[in-house]
Amino acid sequence: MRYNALNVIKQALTGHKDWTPAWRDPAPKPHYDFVVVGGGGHGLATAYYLARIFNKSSVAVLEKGWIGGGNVGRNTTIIRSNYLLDGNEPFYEFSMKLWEGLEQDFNFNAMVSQRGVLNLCHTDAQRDAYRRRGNAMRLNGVDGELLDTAGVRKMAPFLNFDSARFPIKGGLFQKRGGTVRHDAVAWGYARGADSRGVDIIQNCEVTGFRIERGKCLGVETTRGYIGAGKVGVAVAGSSGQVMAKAGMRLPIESHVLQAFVSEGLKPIIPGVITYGAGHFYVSQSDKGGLVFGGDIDGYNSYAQRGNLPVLEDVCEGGMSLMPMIGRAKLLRMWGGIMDMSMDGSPIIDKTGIDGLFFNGGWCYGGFKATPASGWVFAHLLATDQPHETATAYRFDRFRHGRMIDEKGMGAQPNLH
Amino acid sequence: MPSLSALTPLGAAHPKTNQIGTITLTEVTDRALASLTCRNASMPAFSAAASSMGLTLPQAGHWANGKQSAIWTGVDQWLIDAPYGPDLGQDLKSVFGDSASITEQTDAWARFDVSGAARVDLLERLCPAPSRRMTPGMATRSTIEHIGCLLICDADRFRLMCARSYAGSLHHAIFTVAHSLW
Amino acid sequence: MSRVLGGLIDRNKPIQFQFNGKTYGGFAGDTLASALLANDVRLMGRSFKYHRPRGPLTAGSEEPNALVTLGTGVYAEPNARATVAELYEGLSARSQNHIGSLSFDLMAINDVLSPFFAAGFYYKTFMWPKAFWEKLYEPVIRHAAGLGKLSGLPDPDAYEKGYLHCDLLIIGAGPAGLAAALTAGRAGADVILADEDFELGGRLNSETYALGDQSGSAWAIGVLAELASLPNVRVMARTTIYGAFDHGIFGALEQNIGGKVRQTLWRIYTKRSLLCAGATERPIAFANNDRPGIMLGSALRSYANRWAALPARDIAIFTNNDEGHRTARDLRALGANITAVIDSRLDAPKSTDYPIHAGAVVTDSAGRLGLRSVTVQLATGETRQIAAGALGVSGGWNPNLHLTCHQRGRPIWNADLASFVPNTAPVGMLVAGAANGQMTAVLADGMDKALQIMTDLGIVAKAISLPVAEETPVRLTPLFHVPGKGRAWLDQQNDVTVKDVKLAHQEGYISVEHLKRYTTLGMATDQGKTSNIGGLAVMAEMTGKSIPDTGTTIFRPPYTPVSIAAFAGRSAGRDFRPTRLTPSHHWAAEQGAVFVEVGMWLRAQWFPRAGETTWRQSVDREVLATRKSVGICDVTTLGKIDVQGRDAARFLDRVYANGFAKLAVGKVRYGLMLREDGMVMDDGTTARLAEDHFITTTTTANAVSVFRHMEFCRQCLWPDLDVQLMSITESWAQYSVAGPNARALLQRIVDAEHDISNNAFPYMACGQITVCGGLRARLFRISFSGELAFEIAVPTRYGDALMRRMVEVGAEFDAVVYGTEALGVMRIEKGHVAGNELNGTTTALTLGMGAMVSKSKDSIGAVLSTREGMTAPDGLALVGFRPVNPSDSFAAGSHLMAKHGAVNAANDQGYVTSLCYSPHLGHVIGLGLIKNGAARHGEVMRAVNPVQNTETLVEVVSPHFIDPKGERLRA
Amino acid sequence: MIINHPLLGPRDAAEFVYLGDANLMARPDWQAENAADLFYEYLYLRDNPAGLHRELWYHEQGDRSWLVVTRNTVTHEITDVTLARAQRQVQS
Repeated sequence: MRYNALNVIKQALTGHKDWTPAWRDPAPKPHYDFVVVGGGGHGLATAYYLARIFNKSSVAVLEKGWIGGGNVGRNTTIIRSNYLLDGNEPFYEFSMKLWEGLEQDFNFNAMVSQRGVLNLCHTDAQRDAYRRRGNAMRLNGVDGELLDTAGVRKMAPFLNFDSARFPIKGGLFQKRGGTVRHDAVAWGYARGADSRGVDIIQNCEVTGFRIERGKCLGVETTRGYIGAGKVGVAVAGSSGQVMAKAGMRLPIESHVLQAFVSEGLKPIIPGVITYGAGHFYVSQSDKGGLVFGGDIDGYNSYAQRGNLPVLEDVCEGGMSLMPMIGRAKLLRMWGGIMDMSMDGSPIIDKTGIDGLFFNGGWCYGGFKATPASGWVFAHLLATDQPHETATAYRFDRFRHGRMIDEKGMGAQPNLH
Repeated sequence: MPSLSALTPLGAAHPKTNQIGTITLTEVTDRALASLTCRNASMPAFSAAASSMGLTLPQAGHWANGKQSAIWTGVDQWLIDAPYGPDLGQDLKSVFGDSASITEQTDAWARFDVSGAARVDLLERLCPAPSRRMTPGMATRSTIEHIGCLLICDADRFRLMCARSYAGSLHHAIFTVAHSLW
Repeated sequence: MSRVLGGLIDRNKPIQFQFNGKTYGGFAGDTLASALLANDVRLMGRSFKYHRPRGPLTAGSEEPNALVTLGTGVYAEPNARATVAELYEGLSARSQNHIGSLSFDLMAINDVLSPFFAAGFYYKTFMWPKAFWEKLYEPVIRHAAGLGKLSGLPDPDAYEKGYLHCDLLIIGAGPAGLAAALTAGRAGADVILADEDFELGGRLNSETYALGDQSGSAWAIGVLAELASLPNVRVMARTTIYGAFDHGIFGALEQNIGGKVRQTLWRIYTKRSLLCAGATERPIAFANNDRPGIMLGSALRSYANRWAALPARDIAIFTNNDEGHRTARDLRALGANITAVIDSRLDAPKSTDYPIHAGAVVTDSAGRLGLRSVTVQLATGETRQIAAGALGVSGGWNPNLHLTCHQRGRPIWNADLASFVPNTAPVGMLVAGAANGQMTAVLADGMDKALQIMTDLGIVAKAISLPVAEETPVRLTPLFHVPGKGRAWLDQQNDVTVKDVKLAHQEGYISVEHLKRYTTLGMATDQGKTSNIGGLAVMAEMTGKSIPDTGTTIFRPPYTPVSIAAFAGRSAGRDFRPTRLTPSHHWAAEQGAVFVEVGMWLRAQWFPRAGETTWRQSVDREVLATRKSVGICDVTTLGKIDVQGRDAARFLDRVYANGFAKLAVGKVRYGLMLREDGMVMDDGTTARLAEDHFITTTTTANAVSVFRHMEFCRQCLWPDLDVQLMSITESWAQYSVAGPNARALLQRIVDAEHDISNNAFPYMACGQITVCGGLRARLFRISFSGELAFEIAVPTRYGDALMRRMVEVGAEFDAVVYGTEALGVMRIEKGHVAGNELNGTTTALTLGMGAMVSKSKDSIGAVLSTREGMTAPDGLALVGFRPVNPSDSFAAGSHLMAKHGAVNAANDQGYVTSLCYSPHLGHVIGLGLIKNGAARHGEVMRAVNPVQNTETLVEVVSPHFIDPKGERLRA
Repeated sequence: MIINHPLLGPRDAAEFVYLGDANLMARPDWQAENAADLFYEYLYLRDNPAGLHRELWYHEQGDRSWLVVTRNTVTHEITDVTLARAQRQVQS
């Protein structure tokens, strides 16, 4: 049944009897033209666009647990396209444009909310860097505004302007940035893909790749062998683990990123705000919780939980920037596993193995990329050619010295 | 004698003392410091030189008292603490010669001594080091409000040392917490 | 007043407090909730979605309903649980989440419209027309969001952090925790006993059963007195252990009463821990089970026994186990009229004191703002209305195993208790008593676990004598909800009903995580402490699987919500990070210098003089005076590293791209340090004081990371090299003295025996000298400004005096002191790169120093700097820019476009890294990076700055704007 | 986390700075014929195991030792800590 106001009203009056499962629970078939490994946001989006844009009818998504259980299910929900480098900015803007029409496209309200993303700067050098970035955005046709202190004060008068250790000198504002209800993204893509014939198979872990003479023929799973014309892996967080089954070492480390949410509060913070002199960013959800985070813990981890130093560091930043949140209480904290790549940018590429494709290395920026990542990966799988916005996301860029290093931190994943 | 006058780490002509409740907080400026590191494969000569000047070199996590005391700061490395003199580094170099790398550090550090019955209650609210379990002769690095410190346990006091440029912030941190105890 | 006899409140200490503006009386020892109930106030809040009237469900920290805003103005704390808010004189609380009064909430219309607000309704609508989401739908939704309200003003209170170390942390001071603490305490172990409550004893304070010949609470008092006498035991009341982190580290939050600090956040380092957190009773869902007055049976006992408060005279009990009967006995003893005990079990115990309905269930309730009666379906199928102002519901106990899950431990199902019990716990943690599903002999369990831990730690411990407890084993027939037509609440705060779970199942949200996320079950401020199991049970019914096969929910920190300010402690506001002061800081402050934050440092940015109204006037004057005569600048913040050892030169040869082995003693050389990926990491000068002694300088920003990197090289790559490193940044006050009269000025400072003439002390010389009558000093003839310049260093304590002396003797030369702005102007004029150019994406080649990367030796970064992407002929290269029209300005961060053609990313040629007004040249100048830059000198380009809507014609020039041949600095 | 420093005993991991896989100590020979490939693999490719991981930590707020810590990346359990310098010297 289509989701719209009329049906919601009709069902409300008749006891909600006719709603059907948002996606089926099919048994795996012996063979698909396309097997997408990973039922997270990126995998589900890939399957959705394979069906929706490239008209592929034989597509399966294999998920080892429950769909949307990876980073799409635990993140701070921010979307933005305020990147600096040519290799990145067109891609993230492509993603932003897809967000802007996504809900109508897949018929699921994911609460895309463009309340703005404000990055604060605290030194002249930082302001120069933001100007360079803002200009790069504008040259790519993306909205961006450079604010001075007065402009920031007007937008967020509750920030600490009067007794700050690192005074606010201005900010880079992207009005079209904002937040999205993260779980709904996974569910919306799943429902949209399912309705176009994609088999979404949960509790089906890929245990190996069947590779013969340099070609990937299919995947071994906990539910048996599944043959595939092409296999696309989109399991960020576990990329190293999964690709190791195909004998690959990656320019990626897995790290833990923590995120935090407060109790529900009446709305007080308008959009997304990031602190430029500490590790803190925050937005307020439609339920009223302050959703905030900071830096990764900094050590390799698959434990899906972090430790106190980062939590305290984040709250110190928060209390330094907006001391009005002191009496708000932290309700829940969690950790997600990040594919931290060697230059802070993702990889969407063929592998050295025929028929095996890879999508990963999203660092902690994968959520905002979900629609574009799915689209361009579907493009690569369907056409064997990289999408025009993703031509730089190649494995060999490290070999050839063409890194896409937004922060200039070099080959140390925990610094990106 | 140079014709210039010195300032304390807190920026005054004379060291500062604060009495807060039972806590006494004292800025100490009459000591000279130098780091002393044994060079590769030079331990015999290095030890002999140390003995010749009556210097006891303690194990990791400790310091040894004396006219010139030594605080363990790293592998084969100690911070030597002596009465103030113009160039402790040079004095040590003349004893240790090629067996050691020596760096004059007198003005690299600020030192605050904390004494009084509540000193452990204070330190528990300042730094992660197990101050309640420390006994005289123990010394460790720790952090206080993001400031790297040396924490040295003496019979009736703790000595807290930090890089000199942080002196004001460290003093502020100790002073504020001490006040909150009363 | 529904205050009865007894209890642990102190009737000698009456307290006045306010709720919603009305004044009430209570006693010391009350919570806000107990005092309100004792004043016959049952209605304390509204639910999140449907704005249903609510009173307390519990008497503890698991409370979903009775949330209030505590305090007023800047002191207002939203979402405080009335059930744990310790009453104090003058406490003022307000209810939350209503429009109009608490008893007449306009938003309660949502309750009438509830069919439209079923689980996930918002995912299915509000999509058309598209623009309406942001203009209409979302603002309406956001308007309804949240419960309490922040004041919007800075939190005025102080918070602090502290650190404790112990052998054993015992979490929970109930019977098991007290027995364990006494056992370990007597054995001499360092013990911390922490409990969230202000009155220690746990359930002992709420129950009437005896321990030996005394009441439970009296026994607790005795044990606590002994613990207080043990110097090795620290008892911490009002202290919540909110999280179990790696390797035995626990987070604790202590509420301070009456001190200068509102809360203390403790980090506790433990060798072992023992979780004695007890258990939480769970409700049974039935239609309209959320009315004020309906609460857990154990909560009713707490209010009655501990706080001497009865929420009503007529009280009914609904139970699936024997606990309900205990409740009935306790309340009756205090004078309550037990109108019925409704026991779902056919074999319910019997009593002559009050009616018992065996095999019966409660199917509905009535009462607009508080419970009036319940509808009971008897075993016969017949229904009956029973009057009750309160209903005690006992659905069984859930062990408080939360902390065992904080490191992803998954509990297992215990069929006897019909609940989850701990399976694995964090390393070093044991669980005792009810938290472990052990509902009887909890004292012995606490003692035994403590003994086990002592043995483990090698501490000799003895058994303690324990009182005999009257207790009975659990007898329970699982019942999680009563089937029926009405809405039966599972998660009361978030308004998740049995129907919502059924709808989630119908729509395929079956995995427990999907269930939670789709319905918001367990996502409220209580994190599902009383609701998760009920939700799982309903889902299990729908799927036909057992509860454990349906799923488990695990818990994440914090155990209960912790204020954000507590996590920050004192590191907030201006004290967010420490401040480093330079040796000349006090002098500069006296001069009225404007300071700027540079990392942790405060540096003088410029020194305004009388009559100067803009910063540019000050900076221009400082630059011009320096270039004309002499200027002084505090450069102490640059990192300085003492590099000593027999292999120091070889070491530097490998760390820097260019060579140092052949640097003569008494000479300085500029060094370029690369990362292993070939990008420039840092730059600075290195002086050779002796064959085996160098001093290396780093940029201010990279001082720490370069030292770390050099230690990595020393310890991890080349431990065979004899080299020792020591930071000497803080040991020396270092000043740059620059300008044609620099030498003349210094000659008035440097002691006469040191010849610093151009011949004796040429460009790039260095030496150890004395100044001002014998003070040891170091002198380096290096220049960042392009002028004849020196850097002079003296022991830091003399830095202030040296600055004053130089200013004094410099007067005859009209010497100025300049700040970081003038420093920046002069380095741009000279074409020296700095932080803006060393941005981590530039190579030696980019910066015009490709030739410095030696190919004849091993050095970090040399190999990978030759990759094709980093050596392409059209790569970015450093150039200078000047405006074609000298009166034009442009901005750092502008991008460069060819003179003609579209302004877009495809035509982007590079960007401006640094920019300043050059008073020397009389116009703005810039440095920047453009493609194939070296070949483009003379080209006119557009510096575009769309974010500020400017576009300026600039000419590409050499980055060296003054003295390109370097004659001045050699003068 | 707690790192049991071989000289100083248990220390809060917050005193340390993390670098990464201990294989970063095995810097390739700059004169090898395929030095470019060796350095690429050395600097960029990782085993990234879910399980035991030998990794480098620097005791920045301590004795400035670089340590090789063997830690399980799934449980965070630390099973071995040695001075990097000592380990290098044993190997060479």
